[in-house]
Order: sequence, then C-alpha cells, then structure tokens
Amino acid sequence: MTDQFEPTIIGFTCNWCSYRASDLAGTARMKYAPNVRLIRLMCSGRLDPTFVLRALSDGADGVMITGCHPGECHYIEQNYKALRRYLLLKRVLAGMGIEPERVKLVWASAAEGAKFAAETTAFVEEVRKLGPLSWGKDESQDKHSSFIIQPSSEKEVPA
Amino acid sequence: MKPKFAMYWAASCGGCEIAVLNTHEKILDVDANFDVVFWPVAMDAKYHDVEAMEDGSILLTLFNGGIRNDENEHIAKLLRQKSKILVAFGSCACEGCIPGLANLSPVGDIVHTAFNTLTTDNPNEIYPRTSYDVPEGELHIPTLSRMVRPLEQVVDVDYFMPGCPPESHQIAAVIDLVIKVVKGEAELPPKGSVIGAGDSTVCDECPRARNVKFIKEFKRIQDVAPVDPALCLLEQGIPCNGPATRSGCNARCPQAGAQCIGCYGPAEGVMDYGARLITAFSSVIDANTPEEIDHILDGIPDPTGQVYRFNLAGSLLKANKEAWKVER
Amino acid sequence: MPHMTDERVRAGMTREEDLSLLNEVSMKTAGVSHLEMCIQCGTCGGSCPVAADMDHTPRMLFAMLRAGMREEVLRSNTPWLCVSCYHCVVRCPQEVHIADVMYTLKGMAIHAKLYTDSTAPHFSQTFVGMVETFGRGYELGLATRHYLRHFPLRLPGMMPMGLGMISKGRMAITPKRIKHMDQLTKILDRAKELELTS
Amino acid sequence: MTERVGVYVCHCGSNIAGTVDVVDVANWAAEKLGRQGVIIAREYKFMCSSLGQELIEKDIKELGLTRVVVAACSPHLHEKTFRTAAKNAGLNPYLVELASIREQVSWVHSDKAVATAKAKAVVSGAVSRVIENRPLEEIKVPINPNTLVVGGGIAGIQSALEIANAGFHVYLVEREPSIGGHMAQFDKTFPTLDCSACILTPRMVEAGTHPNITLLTWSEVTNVAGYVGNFHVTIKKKARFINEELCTGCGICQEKCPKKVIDDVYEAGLGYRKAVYTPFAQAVPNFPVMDKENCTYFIKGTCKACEKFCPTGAIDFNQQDEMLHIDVGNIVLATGYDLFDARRVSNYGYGRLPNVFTSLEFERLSNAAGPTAGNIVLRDGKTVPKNVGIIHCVGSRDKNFNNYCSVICCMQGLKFAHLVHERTGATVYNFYIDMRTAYKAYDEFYQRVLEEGTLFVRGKVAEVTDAARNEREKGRLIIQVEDTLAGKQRRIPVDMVILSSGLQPRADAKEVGKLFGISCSMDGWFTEKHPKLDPVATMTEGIYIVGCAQGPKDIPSSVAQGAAASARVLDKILQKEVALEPIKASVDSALCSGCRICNGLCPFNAITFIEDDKVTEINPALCQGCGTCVAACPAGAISGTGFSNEQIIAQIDGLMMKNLEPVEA
Amino acid sequence: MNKYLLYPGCSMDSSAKAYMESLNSIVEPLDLHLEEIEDWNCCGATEYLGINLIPAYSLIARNLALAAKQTDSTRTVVAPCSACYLNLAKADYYMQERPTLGAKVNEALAAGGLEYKAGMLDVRHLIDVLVYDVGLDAIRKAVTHPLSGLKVVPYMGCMLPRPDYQHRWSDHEHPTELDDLLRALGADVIDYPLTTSCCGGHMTQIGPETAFELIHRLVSDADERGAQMMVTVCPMCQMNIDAYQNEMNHFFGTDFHMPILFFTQLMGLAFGKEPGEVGIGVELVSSRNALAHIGVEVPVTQEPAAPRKKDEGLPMPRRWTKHEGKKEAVK
Repeated sequence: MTDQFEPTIIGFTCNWCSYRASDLAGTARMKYAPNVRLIRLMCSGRLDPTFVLRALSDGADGVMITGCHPGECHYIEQNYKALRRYLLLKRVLAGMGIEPERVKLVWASAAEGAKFAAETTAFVEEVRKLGPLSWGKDESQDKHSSFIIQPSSEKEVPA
Repeated sequence: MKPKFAMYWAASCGGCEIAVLNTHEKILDVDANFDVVFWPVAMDAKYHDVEAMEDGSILLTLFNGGIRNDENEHIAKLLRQKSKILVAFGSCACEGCIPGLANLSPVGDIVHTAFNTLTTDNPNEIYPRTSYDVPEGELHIPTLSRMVRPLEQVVDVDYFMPGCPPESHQIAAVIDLVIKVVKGEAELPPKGSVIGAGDSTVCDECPRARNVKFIKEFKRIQDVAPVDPALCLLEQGIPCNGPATRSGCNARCPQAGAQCIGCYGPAEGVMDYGARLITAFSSVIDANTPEEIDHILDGIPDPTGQVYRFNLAGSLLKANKEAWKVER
Repeated sequence: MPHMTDERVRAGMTREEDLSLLNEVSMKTAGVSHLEMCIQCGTCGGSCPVAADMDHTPRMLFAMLRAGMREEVLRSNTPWLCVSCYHCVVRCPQEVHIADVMYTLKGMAIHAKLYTDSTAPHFSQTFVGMVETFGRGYELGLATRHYLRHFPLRLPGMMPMGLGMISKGRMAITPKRIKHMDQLTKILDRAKELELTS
Repeated sequence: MTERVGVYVCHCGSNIAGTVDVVDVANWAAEKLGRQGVIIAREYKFMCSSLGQELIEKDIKELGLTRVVVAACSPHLHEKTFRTAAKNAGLNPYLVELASIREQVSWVHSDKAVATAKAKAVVSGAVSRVIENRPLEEIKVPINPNTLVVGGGIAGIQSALEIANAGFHVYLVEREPSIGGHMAQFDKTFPTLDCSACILTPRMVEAGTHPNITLLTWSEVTNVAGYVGNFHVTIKKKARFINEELCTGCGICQEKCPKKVIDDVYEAGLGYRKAVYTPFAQAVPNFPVMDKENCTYFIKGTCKACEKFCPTGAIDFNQQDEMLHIDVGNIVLATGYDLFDARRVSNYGYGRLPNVFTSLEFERLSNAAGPTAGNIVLRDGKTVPKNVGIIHCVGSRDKNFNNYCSVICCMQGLKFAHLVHERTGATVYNFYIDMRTAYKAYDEFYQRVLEEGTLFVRGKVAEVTDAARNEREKGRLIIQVEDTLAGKQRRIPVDMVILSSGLQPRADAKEVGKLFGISCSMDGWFTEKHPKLDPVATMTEGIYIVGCAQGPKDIPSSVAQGAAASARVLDKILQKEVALEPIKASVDSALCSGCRICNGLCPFNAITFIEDDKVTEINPALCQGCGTCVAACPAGAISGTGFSNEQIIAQIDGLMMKNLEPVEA
Repeated sequence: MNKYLLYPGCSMDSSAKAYMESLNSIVEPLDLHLEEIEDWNCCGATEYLGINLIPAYSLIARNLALAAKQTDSTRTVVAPCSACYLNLAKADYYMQERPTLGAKVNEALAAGGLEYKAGMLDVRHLIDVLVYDVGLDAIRKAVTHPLSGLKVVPYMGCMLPRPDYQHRWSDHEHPTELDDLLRALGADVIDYPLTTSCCGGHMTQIGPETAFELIHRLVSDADERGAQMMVTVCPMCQMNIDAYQNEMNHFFGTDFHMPILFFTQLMGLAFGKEPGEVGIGVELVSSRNALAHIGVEVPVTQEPAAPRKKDEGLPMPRRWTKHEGKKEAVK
C-alpha cells in the first residue's frame, strides 16, 4: 500500500439500472476502485439532497449518484427529476466551497457493468486529485479553542 | 416567591427584544408573574450576579442570538447552568440566522473586510486586539470564534422558538403557556420541541391559490410585473421559500406581496432546511436537458444564499469549506 | 523472381499486426473519429465521386487500418484524391469522420515520406508555405510554382486561362500580406511544437 | 427499545472468503457494533444453504433476534430467501437486510485488507439501517377478470382470442375503422409465401364475432387510472356517422359517395377511397366510417348522397364522439409500428424520383386487391420494370436515423425479389450490408431467391440518382454503391427502386407509454420488464406489451408474443388476487401544507390534491414506490416505507462508521 | 438592421472578386452591415489540414479569436466562401467536441496573445444569412428587375451543406436554400440533382484528369437539363467550372459553353444594378448570351490576349524562399 490519499465516497444507485450494473460488474469480476460504498435506492428520484449533505458532513470526500439513462427510467421519468435536483444541489454546494467535481451523476443501464466500473474508478481518481474534504474535522477543537485575532500592527488602537 | 425570568442578547440584531416588547400589555403579565433577574437590554445586571445565582434557579431564560465569540459562549453556558428552561429564542439562536451567513467566509476575511476595505478609512491597518493593558489591569475584548453557532451547538437547549423575530402573538402565547404551567394549569411540551410555531409550512397559512407548478423561468420578484396578487408566488417563477419554511407567522410576507425568505426555519422533523428548498425548486422545473435546466437555474442568482439565508449555521454543512480552516 | 516471392512470404509470415495503427490515426484526427465503429458497409466508397481513381476505397482503407497495414495505407493514393466533399461523412451510418481521417492520413504519409505520387503533397506544402509567409493565399504564385514543378508541359496549355484570369483582374500579380505576420508566425511555431509533443 | 441484531457473514465458498477475511468481519461486527445492538455475529460457508438458513431461524427463536443482517450476495439474488427464513422463524421478513459483500466487494476488489475493510463498512451500514427498518405487510388486491387489448393487428388479435377462448371477457380497441393492422396490407408473407389475407381474415372474423370480445374500432384510449387488477379505462369511440344497429355493410354508400380521397393509410398513398369507406373488402367490422374532413356534406353543407341511397337509413350526420368507461384487471398493448419515412434519406430520392417506392407501397402494388390489381408497374401505372433494385436497411442500422436493425427487412427484401421475379421476370438486385435470415426456414428462402437468379451486392447504397453519366444510364435510376466484395464502386441503372424501409415506434408511443404508465427505450420502443426472461411484461404490473410495440419483429414472433401475454394475463386472472411490494409513499396530512410541489411529480397518477382539505394524498395502490415525492416534499411531510429517510441516513452514518463513535453528551 | 462580422477569405479579392463586388452591391438594398474581421488570415483551405493538425486549427482559430474581439454588436461571423465557412465552423465545433484539441489550439493562440472560447461565435455562410435572417420576403421586395426567363441550375457545392455539424441547412443532399432564393429573384430554376456534387476542389491542381471528369459531370448534366447558366455560392466551384471549362472541353473533345455566376451577381442584377457593378464580364465563360435572355446587355469586354508563343512563359513572381517571411520581420 502506498500512502496516497484514499478518498471515501458514498454512492447512490437505483434499484433497477445502476445497482444491477454494479451487480453485473461483480458477476463479470471487473475490478474497480474500492473507495465507493453503495446505498441502494429504488430510483435516483428518491435521492434527497439531504443524503448528499449528510454524507459530506459525515466526512465523505465525494458522492456518486447513479441512475437509469434519461428516457429509460424504470419509473418512466423520475431520473430527470434527479437530474434537476442534482444540478441545483451542485450550485448550492459550490457556494459552500465544495468543488463541483466531488458530486457526480452517472447514468448506467443494467447492462453497463463495465461502464459502472470504469466510471467508479474514474471518479475515485478525480476525487483523489482534489484531496480530502474531511468536512468539519476541526469542529471539536472549535468548541474549546476560539479563533484568536492577532494584531497585525504594533500600533495601538486610539483610545 | 415569583419564578425567575432571564433574557439574553447574543449575536443578533436585537429585533427579538423588540418583538418581546411588541407583545404590548402582555409584557405586564411577565412582570406580574415573574421576577426578572437578568435582562441586560431592559435592566441593569452584572454577569457576576448571575454567576452567583444557584444552579437551576432561573425558571425561564429566553436566549436570543447565535454564538459568535467567547463572551456569547460563556454566557450561554452560564445561563444553561442557572436555568431550568432554556429557550433558543429567535432564528439566530435556533439556526444562526443572518449573522450565520458570515460562515460563508473565513473569520479572518470578515475582520479584514470590516477593518480594512475601501469603505473603512484605516490607513495604519489597525486591528482590534483581544487584550489591552489599561491602568485598571488587563482588559479583555471578546474573541471571535471561527464560525457562528446556533445555541444548540454549544449547550443543551430545551425549546426552540423560531422566527426573525418570533411573531409577537406567538410570544404572547408562549408566555401564557409558561404562566399556566407555573400555575399548574398546563403541561410543558416534550423537551426539544419547537414552540410558538406550527408543524407544517408557510403554504398552510398562505391564502394564495396554488396549482400544479411547471416553471420555465425563475425570476426575482422585482423582475415580475405585475405580480398576480392571488396566485402562488412560486408558480409565478419567484423563488419563494414558503413551501419549506415552518408555519406560524400567518404567511406574513406572501400576504404582503413578498416572497417568504424562510425565517421560521425548517418544518417539523426536517434535517436540513436547504435540502428541502433545493428539492422544492428543482421539482417545479419543467425541463429535461441539462442545458435547459441550467438555464432555468440561472434565474436563481445566489442559490446558496437563497436556500440557507437563515439556516446556514444550523445546516448539515454549517459553513463554507474555507471557513472551517483555522489558519488564515 | 523467386527471391521476391521469398521476401514477400517471409514478410507476410513474420509481420506483427500493427494493432496500434487504428488508435493512432483516431487520436491524431480532429474531433472524435469513430473509426473503430466502421461496419464496412461501403457507404463511403459508394458515395465517393473520385472512387474510380482510388487504389483503395475508403472502406478498404479502414479495413487495412484495422489490420495494421501501416505502410500500405500510408502509400495509398486514396487520401490524396479525397476532395473533401463530405458526402461519405453525412451518409456514414456510423458517423465516422471520414474526411478528417483522410487529412490525418495525409499528414502521416508526409511525415513518414510514404506517399507514392508527390504532386498532391507538394501542392499542399507549397500552399502552406505561402500561407506561412504571407498569411494569405497567393493563387498566381501557387499555380505557377506548382505547375512548373509537376506539369511543366501543361503550363503552356494553361496559359490562356492564366492570362485570362490576370487580364480580368482575377489573379493578383503580387501577394497580399497580413499586418501581424509576426503574431501568426508565433502562433504557428507554438502549434508545431505542440503537434510534436502530442 | 434496543433492537437485538444478528449478523451473518457468508463465505460463499471461496467467492467471498477468498478476498474478504470473513472471520475478521464477523468478530469485528460483534465487538464494534455491540452498541448498535449486535448481540451475535456468525460466519458460515453458505448462508443460503438450508443449514445456513436454519442457523438464522434458530437464533431468531432462541436469542430473540429482532433484526437480521446477512452479509452475502446481492439482494437481487437472495433477499427473498432470507426474508422467507425470517418469516418461518416468526420475524417480519422486512426486518432482514442484505449487505452485498460479494458483487460489491469480493468480486470487484483484489486486495484482501482493502476488501475486508470495505466489507466491514458495508456491514456497518446494513446494521445501522436495519435498526430503522419497520415491519411491513404485503398488499393484496383483487383482480378484475376483464382484459383490455389495445391494437387490433395480428398480435392484438391473437392475444384477444387466447383470453376470450379461455372464457374471459376482452375489450379489443383499434384506432382504425377495421382490425387487421399492417398484415392486412400485405400480399404474401415470408418465408412460406402464404397469402396474407387468407391466413389473417379468419382470425379477424373470429375476433369480430367472438361472444367474449367487445370490438371497439375507430376508438382510442384516452385515460387510464387504477393499477393492476383494477384499471379504470376511458375510451373515446369516435363518431362513425353510421348507425351500427341499422348498417348491414352493403356498401351502397361507398359506391354512391362522389368524393374520392387518396388513401394514405391502407393503400399507403398509392390508391383511393371514398369519403365514406371501409378500408378494405374484408374489413371487420364491416361498417363504414365517414371521413369528416373530406365529406362534401361536412365541408359544404350539401350532398348527403349516401343518406339518400342507404337502404336502411343508417347514415347519421348528427352522431357524436362517445366516451366509454370500462374496468379491467389487465391491459395488453399491441400498438404496432410506423414505417420509417424514407423521404428522410434524401440520397435515395424517395418523394423526388417517381420510381422509388417504399416497401409498403410495393406491398400494395403486388397485392391482387391493391390499386394495380397486383401488377408490378412503374408510377406511370403501366410500364413493367425490367430491372429492379431493392435496398436494405433504409433508415435502420444508421446513426443518422435509427440505430437498430429492423429485423424484417432482409426477409422482406427477399420476398420482394421473389415476387418481382415471378410476376415480371425482371432482373433483381438486392443491396445489403449483412444478410440476416435467422429463424426457421428463412435461410432456405434466401437460397431459393439466389437460385431464382436475384443478384446480390454487398454494400450500403450511397445514392439513387437520375443524373446520367452516359447513354446507358439516361432516363433511368442509377444506383451508386460500393460493391464491397469486389472493392469497386458500381453504378447500376434500374427502372424501379424499392426501399426496404425500417420499422420505427409509433409517432405517439411516448404519449401512449405515459398514458399507460410504462417507459420507452432510447429508441422509443416500449420497455419490457426483462429483455430475456420477461419480454412481454412491463415494469408496471398488469400492463403487457406484444408485437412491434415492444420492438421490430415479424409475424410469427408477434403471434407468439400475443399468446405469451395472454398466458400471463390468464395467470393473473386465475390467481384472483395479487400481492404488491409494500414499498409505498404516504403523506402525513398534519404536516402537509398543500404547497402542491409534489403534484406534478408522479407519472403513475398516485398523487392527488384534496381541494377541500388543501392537502395532498397518495393512493397506495397506484404508488410504485420510487420515492421521488418523498425526496421532493419541502415540508418533509411525505415518508416512504422500505426506504425511509431514517433508514438511509442511518445507512450513510453506518457506512461512514459514524455508529462506532461514542454518543456525544 | 442585420449586422455581421465578415470573413472574406483570400479569393474574394482575386479570383472571386466578382463575388465581392456583387456582395457590395446588395448590402445597401438589403440593409446588411458587414464589418470585416481585422487582419484576418487564410483559413488554410483544404491543404493545411492534411499536413499538421494543430497548426492548421490554430491558423483557423486565429481568425475566430480576432473576430471574438469584435463582438460588440454581433457574434455572427459570415463567410461567403464555402471552404472558409466550413473551416471556421468545423474548427469551432471540433474545439468543443475534442476539448484536448481546443486546449492545444488555445495554447498556440496564447503565443500570439490571443484566445478563443469555442462556441462563442456563430459561424454562418452568406446565403444562410440572406435566406434565414434577411428573409426571402425582403429579397423579393428588393427585386426590381425579375429574372423571368433565365433558366438556371442552382449549384450549392459540397462544403456548404456538409458535414453541417450545426444543422443549419434544409438537407445534406438536396438543400433548397439556393433554389428558393433564385426563385425569389424570378429566375426559372431547374431541378439539379448534382447540386451538391463535387466540382473537383483542389484536384484541378493535383490531378487535373480527375477534376475534368467531375466538372464534365456537372456541366453536361446542367446542359442536358437545358440550363443557360449555373449559379454558385462558392469561389472554388466558380473557379473550377469557369476557368477550367475550356481545358475540360479539350480533354473530352466536347463543346460546352456553360457560364457560372455567383448568386450575388444575379441578386445585384435583379435589384437593378448594372452588369459592371456586379462583376459580370470577368468570367472566362461569358454569360453574355445567357443574360441576353433577360434583356441584360453585357458590354463586350476585351477578349483575353491571344496565346503567346510557346517559348514565352508567364511572368514569374519574385523568387520565394522559405525564410522570406522571417527576414522581413527582422527588417
């Protein structure tokens, strides 16, 4: 093991396409980066932005959201709703200083095990490049030690 | 002997204090039923007087304002220790409110902006210091903390009373309730409850007509002319925070023709207020291609500010990534 | 000649298939070539207005690319005959960027000096030389130099046409030059460096 | 109350144990997840074996487990197995959670340490989640024994007949005036060359007269509500302007009608019909319809020739569209295909060069009942072609048009070659990319056409042009193509070109899909539940797809699918009730503010707004459990069983190992 | 007001000067405002792409980068030459489709202090702008001398409607924009199946026999269909069919006389301009007889001088050396 940074990533999959794609990648013994831990939802439309925020605030370095291809949703069109949410969520995250590349939406059909594996590895590499996010790691310290403002000049504040 | 009452003003604008006074004659009930022992804005009292009190001797403390510096933190802990019932009073204490937006920047930047920008004439770059030697000894100026924290992140809180400020009729109702409890006529709600507000959202109290919404364009309210006075504002493309904001204000802003900006915070059981607004706005977008969706989203110029105006410090992420860093 | 046969047989038996060729051409092509998607349907060869003069139809060339026949491909006259009419491009059911692949093959052939007829490569190089000097095309200089080099015997036959063009003011006697030639030169020099490193 | 959780780690032989240290995972879970309620963690060679299941059952009974986590393979494989085991031991099956450490860990990673660490995280996530699981019950609903079949082509007819013959009622709805579909337009059918009408007409008549079939032609489904077993369907029966009670189908009205109209549908634009018409002689039902757009009376207000001559007084100019409401338990969609519009391939000149024909035009041309009485002639109506070129893959296998292979065109091209050869003796060329003649007796037909002397050129035709380059080409159509086997470009002059146009989804397939709550593939065909193992069912229970609506196919396959869907429908009907997964969304009306943001989100119409109470409700029977509304509700008023916020948040925390840290004071 | 940035291309002031003159004659009646891109350079035609990829696209992109600096009132670049149009449009498209190409080209541009963000300009051909922006109605209104009785074949050439990554044209094979425009001028438009077939392009230079074959196909089919003239939108097509027609006739032993004019020349005539104002008379295959059908009298121009004696060559330009450009820069 090298001591390169190993990101921790939470992945969301839909039950019908992308989870099956990950199953297929498994059945085909395709090797991919082990950094993503998956959560199965029924549909990418189930993805509540809270889940992404929770994963990040829990310390995840990235979040991967996967679903059926547009137009192929098991629930007809709910992946479009996931897309809309995702695009707004990314904007909000950008305002929080989080690189947009840390949250990625990937379409993968049940047949695309290879794509799932490749996208996962690519995403891990991308997040690795960005470095750790480690949200709020210093929070506990904050509770005890307050930020001290150092005087930047020797001059006294006029009384 | 009358039960003791305290109220404190931490990092906030003071509007909450005014709101209490706005209860008009109800304020007399406070005086009639409580012994006010500590209320810096209304009466003179010293911290050491409070420090000298017995633990748990104050029945009710309304704490407004977030925790921005070590003084805020000290008093929060002190009042927690001395109070039976500690209420996070108002949006700042509940979720950070407008002062919480400071968490979008590192605190060093904020100090720099305040003391050394174009609008501040500070040629010698003089910054405040945390301690001074004066003839009487060493003087301490409160130290800013890295970020603004709602009261709950510092001490255990019994009840939350949202609003910027809380509506006076709600304050009056809460005062009535506590008096009844004192008299043994009523029970306190379970600890951790939100009081002085509804469980649902602003739409519940909003008289505007609502239909299924399909939005092709978001606009700021000043860019919509004319605004339909009877129709849901979101339906007119105006990002109104009402659908995700706790009820209790009688939909004041939408009734007055302005969009809800979210001061009552999230509805009951919601973990992250911003997430609810993200999902609310994105759910009404009527487009399927990333390009078109992005185009529509361009109509919300500051999405982070839009969904976290009052709630940033109380949200899951609490602050901008930069603000977490200790060093400047 | 038995000697020749031997050599050919040996070459055929020992030659390693150059499987990287397809990828190389693909990577050197502007846009996304889709070359690997070719299904050998022949739409390109059928559409080509000059297919009759080509030694291989574009389709065959793509099959040869796949087979790694580097030298044969780069010696082929096919890319040089391509008139960039884009008929094959819009008709190709697999969206192969055929015309651009032809440009790539020309460049590779020039680089490897494998073209068999120098007319076309020289024309291109002459043209490019003019552009790199003046920043603009210069028809008279180009035509004259080119015909002198490759069709000296045809030059007199072309004279009425050339004279007609000149007399009608349709061919400038002197070249035009852009103002900021130095800027263009810098850009092209940098581009050439980048070309080498990619 | 604290839950009592059991964790079971499967070796799956060496499938998991080869890469994951399963003993370590089990020990770790027992030690580190104790605070979460894990009271026992075991590993076992094959958890799915009967011994493995017994292990779980025994622990549930003896240790009083209230939650079970099995770390093994994908839930799609063995979730049911372990749920059943729990049920047998008296534990609600939905309190079992599977942690996939095979498909997602051991099979896709190689480093044992890394894989073991990930397996622990996955187990940790599952433990946190399972604590938030709630007992659920399957939902049972009764099945209405009536069935709706939409589309009266051969697939729909077959499906309707199978169900009707089993003794159940069928509503067969057809948009056109007659059932029969595309097959009624054909002359011969490959590879046996049966006369299409001869084999189809008896089926049409049977469907038209079957006591268990209500035939609704000239009708369209306009609304579908409900769910499997209990669909409520609205059908618009368009006005025919003919009183069906009185009409005898004598045909006098058609004879007398003075208005001739080009027949774009049945005759593919090659022939004419009247303004009042039955599309063809054997139409079922035999009542004509009046084409309001073209009828002189409707346009000018006078004429009524048909009314004057009708012997039974069946003409009724005042007839109105009628809305029918029916209840059915299952729906079969057999809505068929549209022919690819060959004008889009402008290099083939269809629409510009008169003697370029589409396949459907040629079907009518070669049909004895068609506009030329079966004479194969050029568009001038008299000249018999001496050379005919048949172009395959028109609009198919082409990224500029449709990506897919249309399946039938190769055989269709061969059939045309045979017919041209037989009727005219002309020289026939077939231009193809690949000959695809799979299935019984198909390649034999190819052999037969080869024997007949048809010429085959392997190459996708580049263009059909009338720009001649020499005398031989003058006045003819020149097919320019690379003969890829010869490696040369060829220009072949012919008199007639037939484009073997591909099939494509109906223009309104997307809307129809939406109406019935099923999805379309990227190409636009209806999506089946499983492409191999469940080809006629859809993701929406109780809705089946057959024939070309599901994808391009020939007549034998369409018929087979029609029958297959019927078997599935009969299976459902005979079960009398159906169990639905209890993954559903519901609204807490106390929290719902009636903002109506969720109202536009449900493609299954499960969400309704109660105007009086100003709250939204979700019909659990219609809800498919996707959870989109749960995620969307800005008030947090909608919750979903099986995948609740609490479950997922807990799983996130578990995966991030947050459940290991001590609780903060 | 229709405002555009103009990329004229090298041929517009030499071989296709008739195109430029006639374009200048119609801007005023159609209220077109064309602002020339400052210091534009050659687009490399079809030649540079065949030598070096990145230099070729950098050469093209310099023009885009220059144009991008002039986008105060419009972001549409108009190119009257089909080859220029194709190169500019294609560079813009490929820089987006292959971001690595875009990045490299920009790196090269940076050496000259320029940059171009692909997709920020609309590159369009002159006829596209005339048909779809100005509109056929406005053109019809400007017609004072309809071309009734003039039998023309519209010749679009190949580089205009193809590959058409921006989907601007009605069809790849038989686009109707030129037909519609000529009809709007009142001309008798003949359906011409070869309207987008190739004129031979640079083959006149490198494989004349091949080019003659292609020219022959076009001219003979136009002739067969009774055309009095061909009308084109492309300097290269005009040049090949006009200047090489005589050669082609020699080669095949034929005797075609098929004039070819730019569509803007016919527009000018229809708008009432004099032949001289729209560059008529500089074509080598005279349009005199054809235009007589619509009553336009083309003044007799001086016939080209008789062929010189065989031993006399054409005047030579100054000898060109590879480093000539650099030397000048040093000076």
